[in-house]
Amino acid sequence: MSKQTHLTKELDHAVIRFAGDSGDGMQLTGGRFSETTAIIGNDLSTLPDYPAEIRAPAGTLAGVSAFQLHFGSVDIHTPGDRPDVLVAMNPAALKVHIKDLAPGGIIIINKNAFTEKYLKLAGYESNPLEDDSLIGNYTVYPVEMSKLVKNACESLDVPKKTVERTKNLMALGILFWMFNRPTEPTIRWLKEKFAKQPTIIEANIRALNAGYNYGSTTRILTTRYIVGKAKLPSGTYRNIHGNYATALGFVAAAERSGMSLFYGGYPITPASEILHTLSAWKQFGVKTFQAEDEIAGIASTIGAAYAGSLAVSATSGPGLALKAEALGLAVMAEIPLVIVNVMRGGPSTGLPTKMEQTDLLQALFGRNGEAPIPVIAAATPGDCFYASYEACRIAVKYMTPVLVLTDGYLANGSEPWRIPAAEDLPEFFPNFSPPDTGNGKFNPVKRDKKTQARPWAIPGTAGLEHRIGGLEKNYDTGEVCYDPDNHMKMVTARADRVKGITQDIDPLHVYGVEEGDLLVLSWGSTFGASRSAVSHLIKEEKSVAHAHLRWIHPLPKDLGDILSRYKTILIPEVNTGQLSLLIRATYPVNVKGYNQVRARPFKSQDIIDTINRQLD
Amino acid sequence: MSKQTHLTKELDHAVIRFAGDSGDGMQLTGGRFSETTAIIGNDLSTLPDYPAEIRAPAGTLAGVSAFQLHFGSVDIHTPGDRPDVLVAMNPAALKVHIKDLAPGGIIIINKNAFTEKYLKLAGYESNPLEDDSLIGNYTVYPVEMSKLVKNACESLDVPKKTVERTKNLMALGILFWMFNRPTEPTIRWLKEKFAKQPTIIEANIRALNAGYNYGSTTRILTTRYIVGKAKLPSGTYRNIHGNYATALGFVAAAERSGMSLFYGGYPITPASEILHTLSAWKQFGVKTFQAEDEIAGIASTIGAAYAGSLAVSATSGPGLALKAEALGLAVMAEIPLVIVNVMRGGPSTGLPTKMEQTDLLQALFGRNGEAPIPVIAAATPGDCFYASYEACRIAVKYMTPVLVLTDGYLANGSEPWRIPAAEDLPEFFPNFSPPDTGNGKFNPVKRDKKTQARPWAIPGTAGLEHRIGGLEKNYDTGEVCYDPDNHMKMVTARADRVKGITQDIDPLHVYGVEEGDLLVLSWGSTFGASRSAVSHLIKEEKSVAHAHLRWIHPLPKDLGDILSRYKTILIPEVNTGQLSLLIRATYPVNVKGYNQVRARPFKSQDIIDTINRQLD
Amino acid sequence: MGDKSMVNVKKLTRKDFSSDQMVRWCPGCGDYSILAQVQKTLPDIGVEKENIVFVSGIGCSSRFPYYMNTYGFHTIHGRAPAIASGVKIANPDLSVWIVTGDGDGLSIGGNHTIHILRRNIDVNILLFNNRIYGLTKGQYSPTSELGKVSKSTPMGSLDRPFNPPALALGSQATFVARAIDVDGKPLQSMIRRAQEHRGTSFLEIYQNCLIFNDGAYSHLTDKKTKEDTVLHLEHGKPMLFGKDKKKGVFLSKNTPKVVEIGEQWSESDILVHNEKDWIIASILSHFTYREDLPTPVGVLYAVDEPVYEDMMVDQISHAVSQNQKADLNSLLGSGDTWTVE
Amino acid sequence: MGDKSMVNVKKLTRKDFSSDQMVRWCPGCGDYSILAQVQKTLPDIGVEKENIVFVSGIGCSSRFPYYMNTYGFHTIHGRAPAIASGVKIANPDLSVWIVTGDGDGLSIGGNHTIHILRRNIDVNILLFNNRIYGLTKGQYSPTSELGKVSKSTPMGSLDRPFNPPALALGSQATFVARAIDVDGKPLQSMIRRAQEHRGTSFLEIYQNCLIFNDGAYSHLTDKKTKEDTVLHLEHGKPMLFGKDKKKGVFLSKNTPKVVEIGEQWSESDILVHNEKDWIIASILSHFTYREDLPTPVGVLYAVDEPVYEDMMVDQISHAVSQNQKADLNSLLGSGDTWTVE
Ligand SMILES: Cc1ncc(C[n+]2csc(CCOP(=O)(O)OP(=O)(O)O)c2C)c(N)n1
Ligand SMILES: Cc1ncc(C[n+]2csc(CCOP(=O)(O)OP(=O)(O)O)c2C)c(N)n1
Ligand code: SF4
Ligand code: SF4
Ligand SMILES: [Mg+2]
Ligand SMILES: [Mg+2]
Repeated sequence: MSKQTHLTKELDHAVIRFAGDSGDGMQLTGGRFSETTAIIGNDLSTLPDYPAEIRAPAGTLAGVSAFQLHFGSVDIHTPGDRPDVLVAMNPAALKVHIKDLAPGGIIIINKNAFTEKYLKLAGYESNPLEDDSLIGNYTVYPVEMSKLVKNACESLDVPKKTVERTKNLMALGILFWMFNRPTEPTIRWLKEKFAKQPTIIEANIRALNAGYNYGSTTRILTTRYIVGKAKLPSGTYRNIHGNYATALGFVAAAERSGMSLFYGGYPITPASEILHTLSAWKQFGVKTFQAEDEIAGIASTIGAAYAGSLAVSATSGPGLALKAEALGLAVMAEIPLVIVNVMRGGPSTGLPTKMEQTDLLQALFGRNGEAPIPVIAAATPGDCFYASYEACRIAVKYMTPVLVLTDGYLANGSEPWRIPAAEDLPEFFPNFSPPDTGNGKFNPVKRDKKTQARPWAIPGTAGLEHRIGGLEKNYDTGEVCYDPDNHMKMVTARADRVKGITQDIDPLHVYGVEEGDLLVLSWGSTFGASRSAVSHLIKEEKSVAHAHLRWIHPLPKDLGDILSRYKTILIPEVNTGQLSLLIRATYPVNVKGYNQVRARPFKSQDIIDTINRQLD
Repeated sequence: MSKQTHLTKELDHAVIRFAGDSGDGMQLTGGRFSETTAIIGNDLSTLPDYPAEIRAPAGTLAGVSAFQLHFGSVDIHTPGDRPDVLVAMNPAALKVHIKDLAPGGIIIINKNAFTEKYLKLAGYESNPLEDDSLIGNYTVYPVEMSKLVKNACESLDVPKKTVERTKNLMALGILFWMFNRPTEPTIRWLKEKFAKQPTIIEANIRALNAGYNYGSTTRILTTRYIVGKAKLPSGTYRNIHGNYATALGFVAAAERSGMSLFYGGYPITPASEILHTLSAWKQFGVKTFQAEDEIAGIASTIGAAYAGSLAVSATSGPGLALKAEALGLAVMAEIPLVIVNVMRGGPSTGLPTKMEQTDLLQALFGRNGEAPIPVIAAATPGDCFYASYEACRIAVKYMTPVLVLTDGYLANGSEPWRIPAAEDLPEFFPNFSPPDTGNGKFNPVKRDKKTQARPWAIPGTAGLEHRIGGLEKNYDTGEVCYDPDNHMKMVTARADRVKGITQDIDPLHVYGVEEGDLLVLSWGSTFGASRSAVSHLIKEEKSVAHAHLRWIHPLPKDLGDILSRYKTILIPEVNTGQLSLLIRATYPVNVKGYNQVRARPFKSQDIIDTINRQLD
Repeated sequence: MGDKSMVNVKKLTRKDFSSDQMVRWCPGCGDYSILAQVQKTLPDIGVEKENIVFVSGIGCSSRFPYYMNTYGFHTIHGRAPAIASGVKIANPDLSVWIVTGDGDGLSIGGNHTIHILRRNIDVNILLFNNRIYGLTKGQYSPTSELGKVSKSTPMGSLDRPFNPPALALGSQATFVARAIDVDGKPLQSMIRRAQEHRGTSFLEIYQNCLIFNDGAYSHLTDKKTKEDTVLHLEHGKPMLFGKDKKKGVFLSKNTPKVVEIGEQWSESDILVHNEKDWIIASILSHFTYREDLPTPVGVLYAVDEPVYEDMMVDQISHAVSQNQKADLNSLLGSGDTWTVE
Repeated sequence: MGDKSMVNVKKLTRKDFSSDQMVRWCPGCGDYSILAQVQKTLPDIGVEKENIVFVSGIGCSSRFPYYMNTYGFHTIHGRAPAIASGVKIANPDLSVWIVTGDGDGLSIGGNHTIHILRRNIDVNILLFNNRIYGLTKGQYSPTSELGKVSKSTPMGSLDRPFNPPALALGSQATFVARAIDVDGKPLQSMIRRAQEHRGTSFLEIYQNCLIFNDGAYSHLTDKKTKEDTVLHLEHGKPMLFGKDKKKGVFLSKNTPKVVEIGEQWSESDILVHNEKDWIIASILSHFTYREDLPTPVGVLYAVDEPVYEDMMVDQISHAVSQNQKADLNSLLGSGDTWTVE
């Protein structure tokens, strides 16, 4: 059979979702598809979605793990509203995900998993491959994946279990064929990953090829899709995940500032990969300290910063709550450090593997006393790099702790990322005080005129011996002081120093009409869906615009002015209205909140609908 | 000499301040004056002010401890703006406190302490009793207290040190004479307190009498003051401190609801007395558990509540920060408990023995995820009783954690308190589920229609075995559930249950004009200064009013309506504008914040001036 | 447990203790076997199931309460001992069990663990020690061996591990025992002993995490080696182990070593176990991680000491008996009062 | 301490280590005497004062850093060990000292204390044990004796106290010692030993709080009794004490008891101290709170074990040497990349 027997269709963009058991390797499959897609020049955005359990019993609804990917030749800002193609490795995966599929979408199924046992576990009364629940509504391709990989690996000396496990590569091969993607990068990757297990490599390659060939040699799949290169700005790109980008931002900040990087933290989903990533970069002198808990995590970070390191930590909601008291100490003692909070579904343990934007007010106010801390939020997986980098720069320049907000979606999601040159990253330097050989008494609070930062007098520097702590201190001398007027002065000084950071913040960029009916004001990962929605409506010539906040404390200087130019400010948030509260309290504008707390990112269609409702 | 040689002056109210070394017993002296003053029927308000150190070296500025008392025949709402009489037991005390004295005020001084050494320690270059710094500006009475008590106790077999220590009783005696107060209650108290040390009793009584006689027999003090009884509502009264009142409120709630009281907490200034007080009430079956830290404090409280106790805890700012994560669990698992936060100066360790109102936003938002918790704030020392009582009632009725905010001033301050009859306190009962002997599966989330409270199914009840936890749960079954729509439903349900408490909240009371130019909106201990200020201006026929918020979350239903009737809403807070932020974000009204963070309560004059500036 | 609950209990079976929740551990996880042993043992302890409470923190192990048809509370990371303390003090009649992991109970929850041991509150701690963080996917834990290669320590961990029995003994524990997940009978008997002990019982259970730390205890569970590596402790009995019990522990100047019973050494040279001897327990605790010594399993230490909640109940009864007429109105009106007409 | 700081130090005096801050403890507090001994000892340890950091938590004792003319950080309650860990790991050349109290270090900070001991980070912990909460005005602490009447326990406390050396040993400590506030010379020598030890040094200092717990150690400091109650430990020497050293510690079947040297017992029967023997140290730790045994003072235990930050430095050097060309641009551009023109 020749290639011509298949139809070829060109697409702007497509959304695919891989779903299967936790043990089926769906995250890996999605990851490989993403990498390949990135390399061939599509723009893309991904959304992994896995259960809180490590490996719930096979075949159960609770055990389903999924990975969604949106890619295109056009600008991609979100992982996609609904999949066009669903890969379902078992009945449970089909059951959980079918409802999200676009009408008429394609379903690729591992037919061998549709046994009576698994159907029952998934709660199917009859086999959907046999009854009429799918037919007509979707294009279904049942593939005997388990059987086909068994055939492919027949001659190989590998255990049955291993063979069975390669079926995800089979599925990947089918999709590669379907979307015209090369298999080589994956083959290369397999060879690296399993360098010491050649038979494993071989089995996986065979499964991958079996899948690809299944597409090309059978007539079952009728259509191939072409998704052209995206028109990205020129440069060298890589596909980057949010947590990796965060870690990279820290190392970059350390390298650029000539400081030594210290990470002190405690593992917590979905932030742990930041620790994992940094712990593998010892060649950059990175010191990672896995503490006994989050309190020790931030405490060690405070200690390392006090001693002159670029000190950072990462955690998620419950961990940030535990760090609250120590963050207050960092404020009081004016310790430069950066804490990343990868937000997840709450409250309490909540939905630990899902995303949410519900920690904004905690970040702003979750401490005793008046304890202002700058807060920056990353917009996309790649922006995690710049947010963590900028947080380091501000922390060191203003001698203050800084909080970076990302979330589970940004952390695990990925996008093509234009690799910056180290030289293009803004330089900065720690303001270490030089040794003092005279015998004058060192003043630990002699502040920088412009930034109001205290000098960073690190232990080991002769002549600068001094004492700091968590008690209120005299404005002029830094000594412990309980005087009421001095306290007021210090409360104001701490607030002003943080407000002063506005001098370092880029003015807000407005996308769309300069004044008009409605401005969507987003923060954090809501960026993508908001930008997609607004760009869609701009094409329809609606009077709308989009502005995105990276710094939430302090707010950019020009924000009030910009907000005043629109009749309505729409703030979409995956919380009950936390930024809305802040904006309402700060500016006399007409704020409408669009709030959905479903522990997953917005669909851009939802935002489009909401804007349209507002404009009516 | 007969009484007639002294002038007698009638006063509406007077403010006195005792100041001396930490070891001089100023808190005790002030306390005795307050109790006596209460008993004879004045209204009063007190403000103890002691250093963070236990006993800083004698004679130093850091070691000065003070106690201020405002009493009168009129309504007293604050401890007074500036003292009319200052008792200064040493130069340091004079130095620290002279600047607050009302012009022309009276200073009573222990002349014997004005030695060269102590003058130097206090930083006096010349003796203020000899130079002209005081003369003319104040009425100064230098009394040789140390010498006089030595004389008085000459024949007694007590160590010199003990005699010297009685000089506070001497000062007290002078003030008792000056303000026409009986010495008997103090004598009675001394006899009880030192029951086992008769010579100590005797020495102190002699010192007290020596002071009283000093007034009556010398001509040095020229004027006696009469402050008549206050026109308080009829009833039996006692003088009550805030922390004691809080503890009493808890026991009352336990007794009235027939529950057993559990307190789990960790000592922290200025909340520790709540633990101390409760630990002495074992006859009421009160169980107090001094935990290893604040986290274990709230954790044990959660455990006790889960097991069916009326479970409470108290802490201060840094401790509340530590409890944040566990409070989230209490929200998620719907555990009824009450946490009191006695606010102190922050951030971090801050000014641990001073007051502040800076934890409001922490109380509202200091947790991960959307974790709404009702927040009530006490207005006066006596109101701490009702606030803690009401918090218990709401916690149990709505199956929710409740936060009570008080502060260091309320905690240590006191006022006359009309003793309620137990029978008049609102009754309430825990909604314990009865045993289930049938074999139906128990549903732990079958909610009360009116309150949306889940049933309280306590361990030990047959047939109700069930599991709860910190993961998101199914709205209908209570089982662990990660479904997006269910999560949204639960987030909303948790918020609505707290909002529903408005049905249980008294409507807001407005004092002053029903609509007009300006409404002062206060919360917490700002009540007193606000009420004084507004009542003063009402007398001047200004168009002003005062409303006080006890519940801050949820806000009372009629608040928006009331606020809309005034041109300006003035919110005085000992923070940088936390309630202001909330009100601005919630109601479209013109909010002006009056914010002073001096770690001490407002003076009513400051509020008067601020109102006047607004009205201009 | 109060005596009260010991009477009038109808005989339950293992099934009565299984909840209707789907067990979500990885197939083959050691937690399954511990669950089975607990469910098998509980019918025999003479406590109605409504009087049993399982409290856990966070971790794979901490999912345990969901699978028990008793009262269960899956709380937050590390805080189970403090929450359980509140439960037990509030209602001393309950049988309170803590299920925790090496991360939950010894890392973030270390302080609560040592403090509950010191207080001797009558609860039973089951510490599932798999020497790894399971739920967060494989970081090293405070019981991972030095040099452990894990997700967070690609070049090997740098901290010396805790020795859980030694830590417990150092925290004034009154009951310290150890068992192995797959050794059903000894595990059952340790569960029973833990329940019987009045005061805090600390039972360390070696548990295999086959996903992130498979084989951590294979030398103790492998048929080929286990007789030579596991020392089953029995009170009053010499510490013999090995095939045909031909090896024994000998104390030479306070230093333990293994000897072979035969010509040079006889049974009478072998150290006799005494559960009540703190020093023997300390010595045994130091066998952990030692390759030249067997791993003790069973009760290392068990003594009677005052129990926290007993004393609290006593204080309250005493206070109540001294203040028969303690009523709310008199408390409200205590101290100096005055009346305004 | 790295070797680096051992050279080229000009001789400082006690005064060089006194800051200009007014000392604010109660007159007569045991903390004064500890401060004096530390200030007297530091000039001799061969470290420049700019390389010395005192980190403390919260409590009366934790005010200590204010009075030292070195670097000082008065942090938050209980967290000093974790903060100090960060300081030391960030800069292993510093001499890092933790000053903490029985509440700060064993109650709220207990977890950080046991974890730093396990990690063996080279810092020196001075635990001022006054068996009370001083700064918060007199609640009982985790080292207060059972039945302690205090502000929060008017009828007596219900929890059995920690035994700090036993807890430290149970936490894998590598150096455990004890001293008494008013016994200047032994205290100085323990400060020196703590500094010399590589790894975490745990020095418990009995300290009198004359306001809230006066006389807690009077039997150990009172001239009339102290010879009979204090056992000064010396490595390699028999454990003798009492007037004329006529009493000694004898181990009878692992059970320590006091015997009189004379007819029945001779010096050779007496247990010889061995700092490197964990079992002896454990036995000694159990003398605490025992009225029939003397209170050991001096070094109970001191062994060399791998030091956390040493290993970290090694790992980094190794990684650096393996990746000579590790530069930021290549890291930024690592992995699969593609170019858009
Ligand atoms: C406050 C907080 N920090 C961190 C976490 C993430 N976390 C969950 S379980 C766990 C460790 C689990 O290890 P262990 O207790 O040994 O249990 P296992 O899964 O091995 O049974 C961690 C770090 C969390 N849930 N909460
Ligand atoms: C988070 C927090 N909880 C509680 C406190 C209150 N607090 C300060 S010091 C202290 C205990 C001090 O006892 P200890 O450590 O023994 O020191 P000492 O004063 O006896 O030297 C407590 C409970 C605090 N400052 N911070
Ligand atoms: S990850 Fe390990 S401990 Fe957790 S369930 Fe799986 S096998 Fe068990
Ligand atoms: S309270 Fe006690 S420990 Fe604190 S300074 Fe005074 S005497 Fe020392
Ligand atoms: Mg584990
Ligand atoms: Mg203490």
